[in-house]
Amino acid sequence: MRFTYSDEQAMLLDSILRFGQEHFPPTERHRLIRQGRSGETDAWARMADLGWLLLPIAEECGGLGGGIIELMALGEGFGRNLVPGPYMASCVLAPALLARGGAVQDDLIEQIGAGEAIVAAALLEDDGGYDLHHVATRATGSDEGWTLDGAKAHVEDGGDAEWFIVPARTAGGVRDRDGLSLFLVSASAPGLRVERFRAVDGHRHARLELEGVAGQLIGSQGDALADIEAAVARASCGYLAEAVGSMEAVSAITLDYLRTREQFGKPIGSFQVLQHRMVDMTVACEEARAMLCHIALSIPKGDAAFQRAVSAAKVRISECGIYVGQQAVQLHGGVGFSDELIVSHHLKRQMMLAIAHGSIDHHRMRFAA
Amino acid sequence: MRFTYSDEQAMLLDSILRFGQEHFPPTERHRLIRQGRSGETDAWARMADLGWLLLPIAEECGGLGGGIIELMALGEGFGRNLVPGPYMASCVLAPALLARGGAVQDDLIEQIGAGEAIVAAALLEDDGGYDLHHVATRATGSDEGWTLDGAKAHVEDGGDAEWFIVPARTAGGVRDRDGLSLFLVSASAPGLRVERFRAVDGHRHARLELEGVAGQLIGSQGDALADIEAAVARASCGYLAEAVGSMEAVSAITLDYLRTREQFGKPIGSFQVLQHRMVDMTVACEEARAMLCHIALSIPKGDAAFQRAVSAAKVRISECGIYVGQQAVQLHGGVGFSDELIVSHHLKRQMMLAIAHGSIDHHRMRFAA
Amino acid sequence: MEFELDPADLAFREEVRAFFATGIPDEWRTRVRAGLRLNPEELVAYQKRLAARGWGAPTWPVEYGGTGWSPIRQYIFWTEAAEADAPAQFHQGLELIGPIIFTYGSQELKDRYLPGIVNADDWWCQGYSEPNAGSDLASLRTRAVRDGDDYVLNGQKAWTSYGHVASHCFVLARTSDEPKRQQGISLLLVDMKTPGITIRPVATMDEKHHTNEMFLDDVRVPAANLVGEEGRGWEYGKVLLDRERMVTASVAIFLIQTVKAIREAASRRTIGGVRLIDMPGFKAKLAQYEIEVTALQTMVLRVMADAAAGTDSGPLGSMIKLRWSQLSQAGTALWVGALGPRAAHFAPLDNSHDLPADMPYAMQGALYARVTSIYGGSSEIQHNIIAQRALGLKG
Amino acid sequence: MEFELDPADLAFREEVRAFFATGIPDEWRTRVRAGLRLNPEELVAYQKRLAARGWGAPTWPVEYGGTGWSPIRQYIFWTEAAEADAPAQFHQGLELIGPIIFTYGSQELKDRYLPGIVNADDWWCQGYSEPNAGSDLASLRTRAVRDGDDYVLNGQKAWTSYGHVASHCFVLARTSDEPKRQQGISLLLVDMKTPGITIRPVATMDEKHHTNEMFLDDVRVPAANLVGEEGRGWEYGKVLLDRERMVTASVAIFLIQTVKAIREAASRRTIGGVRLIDMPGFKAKLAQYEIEVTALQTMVLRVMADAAAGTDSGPLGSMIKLRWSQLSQAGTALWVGALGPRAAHFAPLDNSHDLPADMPYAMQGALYARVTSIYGGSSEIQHNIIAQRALGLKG
Repeated sequence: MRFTYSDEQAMLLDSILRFGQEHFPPTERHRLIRQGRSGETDAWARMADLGWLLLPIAEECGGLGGGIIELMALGEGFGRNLVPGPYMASCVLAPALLARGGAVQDDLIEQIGAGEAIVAAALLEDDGGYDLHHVATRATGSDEGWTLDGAKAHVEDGGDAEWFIVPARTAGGVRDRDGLSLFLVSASAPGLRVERFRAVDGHRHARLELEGVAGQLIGSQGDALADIEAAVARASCGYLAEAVGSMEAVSAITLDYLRTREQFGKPIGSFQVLQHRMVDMTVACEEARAMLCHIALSIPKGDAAFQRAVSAAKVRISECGIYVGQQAVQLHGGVGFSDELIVSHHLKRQMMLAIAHGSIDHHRMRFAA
Repeated sequence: MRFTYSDEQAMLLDSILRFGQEHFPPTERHRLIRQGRSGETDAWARMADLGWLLLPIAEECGGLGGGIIELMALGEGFGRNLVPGPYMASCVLAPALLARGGAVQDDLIEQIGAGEAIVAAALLEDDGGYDLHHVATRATGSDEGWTLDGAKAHVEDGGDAEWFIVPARTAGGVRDRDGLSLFLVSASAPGLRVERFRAVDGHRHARLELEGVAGQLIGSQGDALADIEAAVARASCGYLAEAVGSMEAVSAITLDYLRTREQFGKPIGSFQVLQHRMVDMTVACEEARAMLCHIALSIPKGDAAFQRAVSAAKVRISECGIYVGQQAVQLHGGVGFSDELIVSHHLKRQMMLAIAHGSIDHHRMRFAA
Repeated sequence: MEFELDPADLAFREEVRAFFATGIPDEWRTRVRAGLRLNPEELVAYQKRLAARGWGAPTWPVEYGGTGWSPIRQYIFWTEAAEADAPAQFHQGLELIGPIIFTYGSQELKDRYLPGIVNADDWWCQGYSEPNAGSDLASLRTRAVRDGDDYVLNGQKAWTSYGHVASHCFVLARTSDEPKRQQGISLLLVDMKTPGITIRPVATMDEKHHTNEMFLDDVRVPAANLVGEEGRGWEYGKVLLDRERMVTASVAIFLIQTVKAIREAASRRTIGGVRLIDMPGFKAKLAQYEIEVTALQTMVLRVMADAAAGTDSGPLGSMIKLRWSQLSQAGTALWVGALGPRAAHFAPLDNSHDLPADMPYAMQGALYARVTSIYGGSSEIQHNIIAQRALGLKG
Repeated sequence: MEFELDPADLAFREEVRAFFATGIPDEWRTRVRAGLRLNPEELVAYQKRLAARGWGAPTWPVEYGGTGWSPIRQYIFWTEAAEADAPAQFHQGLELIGPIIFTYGSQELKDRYLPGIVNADDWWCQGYSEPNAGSDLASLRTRAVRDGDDYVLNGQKAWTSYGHVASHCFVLARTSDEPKRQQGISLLLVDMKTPGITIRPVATMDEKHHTNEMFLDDVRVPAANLVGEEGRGWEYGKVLLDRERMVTASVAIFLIQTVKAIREAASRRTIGGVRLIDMPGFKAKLAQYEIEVTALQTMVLRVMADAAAGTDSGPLGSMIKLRWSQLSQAGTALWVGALGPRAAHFAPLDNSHDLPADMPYAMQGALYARVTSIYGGSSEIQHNIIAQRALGLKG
């Protein structure tokens, strides 16, 4: 049993940290993010060159077959420097869903891995909360193929996607666990209305309305839910590691600030109240990291244990991350609230990570179920 | 609009404080409480002499007709010195229920006021939570009167009661709001089994099992719930004021300790973390007191507003009281945990007050309803 | 204790309620509930409407154009304003400099500046904070050097809220060096059109432009614009302590707007056909929030009643500031939580996309709320103040 | 990272599981889950059973009668013990003085005292704290004066846990006055039957007799019972820092018992026919608790893995102590809450009355839990330690 990364994983993390510092140093990052996708394309191409876009893709799909721990190293690295981009959506979640099969899908996975396509999964619907089984969108089959009707309330990182993976009902009622199938839909498909939004962390999401939109069935019919849940749990691990990386980074920045910033003639880190707050932030980081380990420990116990561990981690890591982010801003005072320092950006990312693929409340009840 | 007691109310509070110091100074209090009721009888007789037992009883029942504010002054005074005894149960709750009518009841109210009888209301049942409308106990009428069958899970301050006021169904299903009637039952009635328990704060409660127990109907039949709820809300005001008195007292004791206790060569109150904790305790006391005022402000708005205000106050005062009690113990360190100082007794009383007539969770949902 | 309003106050309440029954545009609502300031033009229009009714300065004495209202009437006024989703009045002129001018200023300054504040002809901003000062205000470095009939100002100010909008600024500057850092500081009234003033916007995490850096390069201010005596500016600032208590108190009343906003958001959203507001988990959270807001409101009322009775409220002002910022943060966070996944939809990237009904303001309010525990004396400073002044605990 | 146990460890787990499948009486369960110590006789019986199996000292080297287990095996052992509702072993001999004796003690002391600890023939208590010392341990006043072959002890000790049961006591006493208060302190092993020792029970808020005052009046201790060198007792205490980390870590594992207790209590109680555990509000609270316990368990496992790898865990030990006490308190409070109104039924006043199934221990555990954030370095001290040692923040 070992709680540290293997040498190879540590090297990966190290490269990602250097990549983040190089492509997204705090000041540049700001400017690039304001440019939308175009500000990220250089970095994305570089990631493709480095093979990172292929890393989490299964070997049988032509990827490098990275496991959860590799994904965590990636996420942690991204989180430390707040590297933007639709990585978890397009390189982790989408390929896992596309792996359900089909020749077209293989091509698409290849494009994803080469940095040539961005794909996002449209999983949430109005009135569905964060429940993946809540799908009112219907697929109708005919000789000419499938057409989809319905709406998707939120597509994580769907703002730049050329393709959407859309769960739709081929059978069953809105909240049934059976009867779900996955369809691949082009972002430019007739009948599809895509609304795009920017979140406070710079990520770009989408909302879909589908009226008679053509979709290609991915894999078999009616049994997609288990794969969706597994894929989301997997992608969530990347996000959770990102949250841990981000909170550790902002915690370190804050500790440094406490040591150097002077008020009333002494470093503010000499005030006991701020010392203890910093300790609580440090404990929160430790707890969060422990929850990543808890996920890793659950893997050998099978998928149900793994998903439950992910929900547990989602609850605690989100709570810790938001706490650390808020306190980092608070301890920095006015400059913490400014947009200039990276500090507030960590808080905003934590707030968004906390609701990506399910809020704290959602996952707490899922854990309890 | 005035937030301070009137001169008369302030004088009442003052007498109660002196009474508490005289009869229950911390060391004596301990010894007396261990004796059970017999340790409290002298003080109870003195309270009868002073007319305090009559104070909360309605004028039309022969009492002094004290209002909610007088009750708060009483409760606050009791809380400051942790005066024991079944005051709220026997002098507030019971007379308010007995006021529903009947000649025997008038006699009993007189005895209560004279300190000659202790009466407790048996309001809670297993499977009922803190819901006053949950009553499975049934009353059967015949030519010879009423007999009661059922069980009561908890009778607040019922450990020394000579009489119990027992809600029972004369109609309706277990959780119906209609069909409840009140019965007076002697503690020595055949068929009644009384189990008596001591709580951690020294109060003595009871649990009842009734098998064909004779009971006298109090007032009219089938419509008792509104009166029960009103009477409980009224008695709760006394408890809430007691909680505020107790938390302010233990907060003051703690502040004094911080100023005088030395560690590492200086008063522990010079450590910023303890200063801020003490501030949080002080804020909690202020919030709690504000909730008492909120109740008072709600009185002119009618009974529904009053009961909702009581539920709101129950939530916040209980939270604040437990917080203050816990922190008082914590800041005192080892001696705070000892039984010798009054400090831990405040915490224990706060814990018990927090569940008397409904837990925090119960009242939060009642407020939200 | 007496908790009923007397008949005259009840009648006053009706009058205020009638006033607020109209004139508050619907499009203000979400921003107001999110604790965000309206646009300057909107705030000016609101202030002018109040001034026209004679209610421009609810806390000022009648002789300076105020209403002369008792604290209880002020409470009634703010409560009714809050209930009607009216905004809080912009406070920098009304509460921060106005009272200093009418307490310490010359007759000339009173005549020249007070009406402009009440009627919203002028917009004042505050030049107190400096880049490296933070919570340690007395460490300020901006200098004012007397030169003939003028003072010449040089220095840099930070966190100059609404400096980009203001017509005037009140500036603390050092006029002499004294052993005690709080001495030798003077208070000057500055026209923002004076040459040498540069305003640079400071971007903040809520993506709303409200604050600035201000650079003062040889800014000449007539000596007549000195408030009171030279070197006593720090002292004058103290008059604010009492008043700031009332400012926070009045703002705290407006939290009932946040409660409404959360309730509406949670009534709109359903999960599996059940409204969020009917789900036990959310219901309990909202109830808890409403109860804590109620406690705070009642603390505010107590401050008002104390003020009416001439009683000292002790540290209650600091406590209200503390709790208010906590509840601003908790409330907006709960609101954003009620939006579900769409809380990620902060700004449309193309035209004509519908944001959720209360976005982006719910999120912007949640972000903005983070600064409420930093400005005006951070929560840590409030704790220190209460510990030292009210509890007598010394470092 | 590697998270799977190797086959030998898996086999070891089976062995431990089999051991705990029997021999844990049902009547221990509630007390154990409430974090309360069993009676001394029960603890002795348990320790003897472990010793008979060769598992009396899980953390000691084999040469002193320990198991020599790797940290991972210790973790497995404690996890299995916890799952089986076995108690934590009484630690004062095993973890507090035993390791000091085998690290610093003479061969004579080792031979004389170590077997008695492992086999539970002796019961050790700790004589460190003093009445006015509190968190400032180094301010101790008990004196040991050399007189011939003896030291003569005079002084007063506070919080002598299980002093009323103990056969032996390890005492810190001042043997000389030095400028640095931590110097001149010596560690002596004292037989509790020595004349001059008086034990006076201290009543505590949980109504369980576990602690005492100890008065030492001319207590003669053979000089051979000095551990190590005179005047270096404070230093020896430091070896405990490392070990205490493991003690807390092992105790923290036992919180899974509290989770079970809460779940059972909430499964028993119904409101309107619905089990408490099926109500969303309670369900969420228990889930939150279980998640936080999970985080702590994993932190413990990390300490164990670090120890196995010979890596320094830094402040993780202090963090575990902090979080463990918070969770002990939160868990027992949740349990008591699950009892509903009957949480007020702490002790029957007449005979033959039935308490709720888990009373009085649930309540007693909740009361006892309040001291967990006070003893063994209060939570405030733990914060100081982490701030200073791990974060390098200086007062």
